[in-house]
Amino acid sequence: MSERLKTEICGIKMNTPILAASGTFGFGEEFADFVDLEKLGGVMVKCITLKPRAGNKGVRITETPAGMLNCIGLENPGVEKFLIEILPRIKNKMNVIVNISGSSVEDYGELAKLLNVDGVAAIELNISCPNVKDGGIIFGTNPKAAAEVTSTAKKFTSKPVIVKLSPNVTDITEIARSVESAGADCISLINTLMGMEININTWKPTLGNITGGLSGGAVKPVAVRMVYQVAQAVKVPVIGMGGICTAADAIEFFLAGASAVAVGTANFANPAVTMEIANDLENYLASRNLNLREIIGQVKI
Amino acid sequence: MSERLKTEICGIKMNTPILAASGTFGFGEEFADFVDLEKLGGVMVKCITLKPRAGNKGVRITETPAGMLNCIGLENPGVEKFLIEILPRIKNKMNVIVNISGSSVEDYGELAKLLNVDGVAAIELNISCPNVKDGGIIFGTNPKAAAEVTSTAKKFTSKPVIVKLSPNVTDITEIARSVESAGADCISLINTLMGMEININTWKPTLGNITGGLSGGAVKPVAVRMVYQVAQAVKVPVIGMGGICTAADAIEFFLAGASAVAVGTANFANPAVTMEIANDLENYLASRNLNLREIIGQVKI
Amino acid sequence: MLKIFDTEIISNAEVSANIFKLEVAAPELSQIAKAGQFVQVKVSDEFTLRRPLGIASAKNGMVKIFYRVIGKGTEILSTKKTGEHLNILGALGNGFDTNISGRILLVGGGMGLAPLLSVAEKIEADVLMGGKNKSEVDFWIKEFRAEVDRIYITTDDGSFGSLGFVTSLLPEVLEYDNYAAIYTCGPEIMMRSVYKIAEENNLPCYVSLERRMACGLGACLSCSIDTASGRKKVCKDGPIFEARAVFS
Amino acid sequence: MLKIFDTEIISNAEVSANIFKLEVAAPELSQIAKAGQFVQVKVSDEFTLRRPLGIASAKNGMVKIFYRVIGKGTEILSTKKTGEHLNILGALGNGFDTNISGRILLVGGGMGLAPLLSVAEKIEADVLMGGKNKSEVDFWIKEFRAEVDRIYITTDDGSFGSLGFVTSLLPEVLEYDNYAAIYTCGPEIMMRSVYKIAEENNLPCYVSLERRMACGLGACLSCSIDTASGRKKVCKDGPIFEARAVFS
Ligand SMILES: Cc1cc2nc3c(=O)[nH]c(=O)nc-3n(C[C@H](O)[C@H](O)[C@H](O)COP(=O)(O)OP(=O)(O)OC[C@H]3O[C@@H](n4cnc5c(N)ncnc54)[C@H](O)[C@@H]3O)c2cc1C
Ligand SMILES: Cc1cc2nc3c(=O)[nH]c(=O)nc-3n(C[C@H](O)[C@H](O)[C@H](O)COP(=O)(O)OP(=O)(O)OC[C@H]3O[C@@H](n4cnc5c(N)ncnc54)[C@H](O)[C@@H]3O)c2cc1C
Ligand SMILES: Cc1cc2nc3c(=O)[nH]c(=O)nc-3n(C[C@H](O)[C@H](O)[C@H](O)COP(=O)(O)O)c2cc1C
Ligand SMILES: Cc1cc2nc3c(=O)[nH]c(=O)nc-3n(C[C@H](O)[C@H](O)[C@H](O)COP(=O)(O)O)c2cc1C
Ligand code: FES
Ligand code: FES
Repeated sequence: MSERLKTEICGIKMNTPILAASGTFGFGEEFADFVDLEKLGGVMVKCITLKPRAGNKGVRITETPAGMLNCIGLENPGVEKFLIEILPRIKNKMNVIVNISGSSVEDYGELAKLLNVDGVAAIELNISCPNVKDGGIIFGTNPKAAAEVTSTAKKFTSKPVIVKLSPNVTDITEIARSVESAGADCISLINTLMGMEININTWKPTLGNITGGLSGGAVKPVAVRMVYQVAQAVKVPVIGMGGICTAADAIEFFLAGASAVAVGTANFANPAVTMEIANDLENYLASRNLNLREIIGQVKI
Repeated sequence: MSERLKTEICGIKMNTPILAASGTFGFGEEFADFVDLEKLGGVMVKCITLKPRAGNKGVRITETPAGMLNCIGLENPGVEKFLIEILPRIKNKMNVIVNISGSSVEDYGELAKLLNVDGVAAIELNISCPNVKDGGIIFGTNPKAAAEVTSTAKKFTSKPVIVKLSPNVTDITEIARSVESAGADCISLINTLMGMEININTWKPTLGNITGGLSGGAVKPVAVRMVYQVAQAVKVPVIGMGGICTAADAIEFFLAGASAVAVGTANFANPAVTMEIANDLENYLASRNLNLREIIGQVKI
Repeated sequence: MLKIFDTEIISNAEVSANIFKLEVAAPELSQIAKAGQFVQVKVSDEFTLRRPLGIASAKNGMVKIFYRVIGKGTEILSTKKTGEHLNILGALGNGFDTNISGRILLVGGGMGLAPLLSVAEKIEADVLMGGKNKSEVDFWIKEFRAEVDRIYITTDDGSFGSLGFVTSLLPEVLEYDNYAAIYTCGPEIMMRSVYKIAEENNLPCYVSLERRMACGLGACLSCSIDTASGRKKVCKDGPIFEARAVFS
Repeated sequence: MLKIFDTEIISNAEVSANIFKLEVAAPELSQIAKAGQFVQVKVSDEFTLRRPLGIASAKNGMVKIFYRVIGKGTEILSTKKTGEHLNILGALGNGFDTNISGRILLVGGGMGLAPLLSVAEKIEADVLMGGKNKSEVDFWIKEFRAEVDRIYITTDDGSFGSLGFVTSLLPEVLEYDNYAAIYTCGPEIMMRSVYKIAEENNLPCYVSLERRMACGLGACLSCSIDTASGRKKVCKDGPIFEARAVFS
């Protein structure tokens, strides 16, 4: 594994700064035929809640121009099954970052406590899922609530706490500063933009949940802008995501100030894309004789 | 001109519910070789300010996945020149809707007053330009300020006042309700989403203004969602826009609750696109033996 | 072992109105593919998602697919020419059980016949097929002829075979032979009726389900369904399920 | 009258590393096009914007374009084959003055030679051309040979013609003839130097500018610039400007 790409974020040693985004990569194993999981900076596993959830009914995805809408709705086996069945199977294969969501501040605290175990590299607070009423979005759009969730989670875990922000806000820096003050060790963004599609033949919303989250190339300019704004506003490291499909896309995020990036939707078109991004990033750096940290936040204004 | 597509919004008689979005269609004349301007519901002309403006320096546009970023920055000849030179030339050729922007509440009032003349069908308050510090975005992200701008403009004009909303907000319905209470006759949305691109060779932002406004197909799902939300929240008519490229796209907006739609970025790929949309919309309605009003807001939830 | 294959298009021709037969040279895929599995086709760089299509045949280094043009993706696929390359991810899903002893009755409607053809290629089977009209079953007859003993046909308009749906003819067909099981694929409403008749006849029944898919790998949960044994992913745990587990 | 033309590609071949010559059959366009005008090419449905490219030649029902592959749009354009169709919007912009009396000196660098070729086709002119190396000027020489009397050449690496830039050779060239004006196109830094030398020689100088463009129709203001006579749009008021109006 190349030295050039090695990095460390909140004490998590990463072989590359390329992670897999929550909800798009299962528990990592599903991509084992295409990806050297150790070469990823980490896998942000599908969102875990206290109780098992079945997610939303009806159609859950639809393709949109250069993107897609999803309304999976936090389907997951629940934290207990995750700890007993899944974590032991995956924990030695990758950096496991557990994305969690709750319907109350206490839920986040309890999840943080339960997940404060060996094999969990960090927890990522999903306060930004637009697809379920109790999916945290109420926390993600309110700086005070976001801070409360963050400090509560911090109280119950010794793991690094990453807070994942919603782009559906007027001022992303306000929320970022707020969760930083509340103790967030790292900020990740963006989650999906809330969108909708209507079937003009049936006159019904395509998605079972009426609206869904927009992701993929379409959102990249919004994501780069927000990562840039947040990186200016806070001191903690930022994990950037939103529409990354190539190393060139990833480099935009690094220049904007991201210390690492996560790839989501692009895994669907090409399950090996994270490896290609890592390799192309390495070539980009090598050809300029640079290390990763020499490009982070280096956009010239 | 087909009866089926004729409509009236705030007393403005329109031959079709297809308008041209501000900033993408100049003063209409530029498209005369491709478009029967009378067949458009109206042309929302490029934003007018009190004084002439040169706009932003440097690169002003760049293409992004299924969209583009622009930072034109409200370049325009100023209201005086508009009234003396341009309006007389265009006023009998189309419904002229004048998009205006100011740096203070008073600016909007003064512009509204100056434009309260024959040949202006309506004014559209641009409180959502993300590309200039004083371009109204401060008004567009604050319900109180948005209401103040609206009521001031209303005071100085007898024309219908359309308020154009910014999508860069946490709760679009809050602003919509606020400007409705302040007297808005109509609401148009969405303006562009704020985005950014970084050139990975020069490490500089592509755009001269660092950030720019995202438009085109990429934003359509966000626009449909917001139009749907706003149409539920207010009683005044809504003009929907954001990524409309085909009649199918336009129909999504009608079903979501738009009484008319505007086409922006798509005019660049195909300057005749508004005419094609009008024709295809007519066929869609004719084949179902429907009138326009029978599809507005008819999404089945 | 799942893989991404760079395949060459051998042919891609319309076999009935808006229905295309696609043949690609894919030696390794054709060897590993099991009956009833599917692939995720990358139609063009323009799209964010691949398109899931059933493997209708996999032999002699070739993989055959039948698809109906219903949207932008299949439309662009239909313009691809012989010699062009196609990026295919596969083989996905569990596939039908082809170690079963006894003769199988395949019951398919429309494009649902595609995965059933790949079963006929591997084991002893008869087929009961339904389509809108003669032109929509004709090409299937040609494909199935070499692979099955008997072909029963219904068309919605009676232009060929019996008038009506496969489910009208099914009880009669079941009397002609002692089938070990029914494998069915087609519109969900049809499969439910087939399952009911299978139950009445105490026959095991397996169905091939369709859901919108993003990853095809069991990771994104686009395609989750409820089954008698809990939540399952159509792309990975399926697309083949025991009918009883998903329809009752 | 501006129009959208559906043209057929007659040829699209690489003439030097990453530089392509595109010929399309476009009878009407080739008649109305003026020297120095450009078109907006719709490369594929994948793109939101067209790509502006200069008309290098317009005669006998054919329009020739030369383009360098620099990004995704020109890359896809380069894969288009003879017989495919290309949607072209034009002819755009003001064009060079071709009613001027006297001989014109065309001064071009790299792809800037494209619009100058269309001038040479219409009026009496000589050309001073610059390029990186022999291969980047060779094909231009072939194109200009039939249209001009004299060709002066510089290359950055000295592999052909004089070593150096066009601006090094320009003063000398101006001594050989009494040119009526200089028309120039190429990198802006080159054009500025050419303008300076023209001023020193009291010669009218016209330049062809390039800016990112969306509409190409004067509507979107992507391409606005400051000139001595106020704000102008490169796509509509230009791309040809009096050098004095834009460089001083
Ligand atoms: C396991 C599986 C096997 C399939 N096998 C075949 C086959 O052999 N032959 C065949 O003709 N069709 C088959 N389909 C359906 C086929 O995938 C869709 O018709 C196709 O994806 C439509 O793509 P489009 O771009 O033309 O349509 P669009 O409507 O433009 O597609 C929009 C989106 O919806 C999705 N979508 C739309 N309809 C369906 C659908 N019915 N199922 C799944 N996704 C859908 C597409 O994936 C795409 O993301 C199969 C589907 C699945 C899940
Ligand atoms: C009036 C005019 C005439 C031109 N004539 C020629 C010609 O004859 N031959 C030739 O090779 N090139 C010419 N160019 C430049 C050509 O338009 C760009 O090289 C081309 O658009 C790049 O597209 P791309 O998708 O490959 O690059 P990308 O960088 O992927 O394009 C991204 C975006 O940037 C824009 N862009 C990038 N570079 C330029 C540029 N230099 N000028 C304008 N827009 C740019 C594109 O329009 C596109 O929207 C001309 C430009 C203008 C304005
Ligand atoms: C199908 C799907 C499911 C997702 N599920 C989750 C989730 O459970 N938790 C979460 O925090 N983000 C979830 N996301 C958001 C992604 O992690 C990511 O933030 C977003 O998609 C933007 O990145 P991308 O454009 O690269 O996909 C999901 C996204 C998709 C497409
Ligand atoms: C180049 C450009 C210039 C624009 N200028 C203005 C403007 O002056 N005033 C305004 O209210 N909106 C302006 N807009 C926003 C559009 O009117 C429209 O709201 C937005 O682009 C979304 O629609 P679209 O996706 O169809 O382009 C501009 C958009 C573009 C692309
Ligand atoms: S398609 Fe992703 S889990 Fe089935
Ligand atoms: S490109 Fe639109 S005004 Fe010049």
